[in-house]
Amino acid sequence: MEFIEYILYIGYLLLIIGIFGTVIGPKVDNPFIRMMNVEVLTVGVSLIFLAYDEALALMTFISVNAVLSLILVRAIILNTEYDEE
Amino acid sequence: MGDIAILYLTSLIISLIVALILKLPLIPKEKPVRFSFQTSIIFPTPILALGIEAIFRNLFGNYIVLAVFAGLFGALLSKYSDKLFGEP
Amino acid sequence: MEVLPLISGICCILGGIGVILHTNPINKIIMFALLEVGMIGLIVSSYYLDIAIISSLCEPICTIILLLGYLKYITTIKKKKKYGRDLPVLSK
Amino acid sequence: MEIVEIIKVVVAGIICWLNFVLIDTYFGLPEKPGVLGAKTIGEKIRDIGGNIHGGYFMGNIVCSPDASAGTLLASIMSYLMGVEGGIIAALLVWIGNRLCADPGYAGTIGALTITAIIYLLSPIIEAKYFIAGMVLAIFTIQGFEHKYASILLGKIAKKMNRGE
Amino acid sequence: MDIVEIIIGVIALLMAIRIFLTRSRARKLLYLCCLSFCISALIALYVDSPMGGIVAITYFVCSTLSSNAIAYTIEQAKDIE
Repeated sequence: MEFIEYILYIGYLLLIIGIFGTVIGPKVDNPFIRMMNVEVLTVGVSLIFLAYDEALALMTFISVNAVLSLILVRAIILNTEYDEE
Repeated sequence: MGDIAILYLTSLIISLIVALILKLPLIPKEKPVRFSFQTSIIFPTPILALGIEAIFRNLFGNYIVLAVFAGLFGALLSKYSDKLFGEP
Repeated sequence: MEVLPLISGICCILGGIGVILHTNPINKIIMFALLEVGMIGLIVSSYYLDIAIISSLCEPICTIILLLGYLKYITTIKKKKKYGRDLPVLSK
Repeated sequence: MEIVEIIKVVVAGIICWLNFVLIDTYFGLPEKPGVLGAKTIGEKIRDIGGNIHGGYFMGNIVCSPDASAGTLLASIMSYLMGVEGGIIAALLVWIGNRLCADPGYAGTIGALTITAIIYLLSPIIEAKYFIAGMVLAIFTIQGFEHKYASILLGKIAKKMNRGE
Repeated sequence: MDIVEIIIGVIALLMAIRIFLTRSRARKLLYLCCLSFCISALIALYVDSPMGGIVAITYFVCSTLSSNAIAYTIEQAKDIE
């Protein structure tokens, strides 16, 4: 097996695991656990970017990913506080 | 070989002189020395000056002016490290 | 094949399965750190060194955001239960 | 031919183990938990039947780069660049120590001593074997068996007057 | 393949399996620290250039910072529950 195909297959495997885990994973009705399962998908997508030699897209995607998790966590906490009333 | 040793000695002596001018203490005042956060002349200042000089020499080349600046930066970093990394 | 891509691939697959199967959020975050270890190893093994530095600088930021969010979330859940218990006392 | 290399790795591992355990114990890691996370790991080690001072030692290694990290990084840089790499590693380990709220005496002194040892022993044992030796040394403390390792570290700490 | 890389690789493989199987939260951090040592050594042996040393140092310091935050949160979450 070539080295590029090795990275590409690992990326596809992580995508499949992440999709099934996000939809029908264990205890997925808690929104915090469901948000944390999405993080597997981002690693799979960045490995596929790596296999196709998209260096600039990979760097931008990793940097934006930290900001994206901040917005999602803030949204979950606000949603929980609005459910009180 | 002797040329490189002169560069390291220059940065070491310059850093000690600048640290004396900035009034750093000789050893930390608090009594168990191994738990105190206060910087002094003996502990971090020579190591910082030698490390910055090693980075400069590998990046730019053998110049005597860079050794002087390495000593200056080492003493300044040792003096203001509390403001840079935060008080514990 | 060299040693570094082999170890990194095994870390990626084990971390990906572990994030899904564990249910405690702190266990999930430890497994997420294992997943990031595999990703950095695969990036280094194809000689993109600058992206490896950016990636290893962004990893603790993402972890700290998730941990602070978990603490805030669990505090909100506890406060809501206490408020629900106090409500009949107020109505009386 | 491979027997000679394995013997070199084991000898380098023993040198690295003595270096970082003695320096870390002298600068007071088993005495008290430096940050809040080290206290949790120490109490967990005590709950499974180990010694609490050895548990504080393990927790302080996890929570901030101490002499163990200094030994590994200085041997890496001195394998790549020579003697100057050890000094650069000492500078960067000091910055990492201050980011983790630690005074930073143990890390820099450990890095400088292992650089001197590698320079003195370089005709016999090359710097490449010290990297594998350091990984082997950290495996016997953090990865193999936590209970007996913490009891051994507690005895060393008691003999050197640090803790109890 | 070199004998040095094989020794480090075997230790890293053992640690990755023991992280997956251990149930305690605090003991997973100790194994994660040992795995971080192994990966940092493998990076420096694979790249063989001064830039590889800088990558290894940056990765190790940031990994330590991350595990420090996790251990702090375990203590805080124990108080709240």
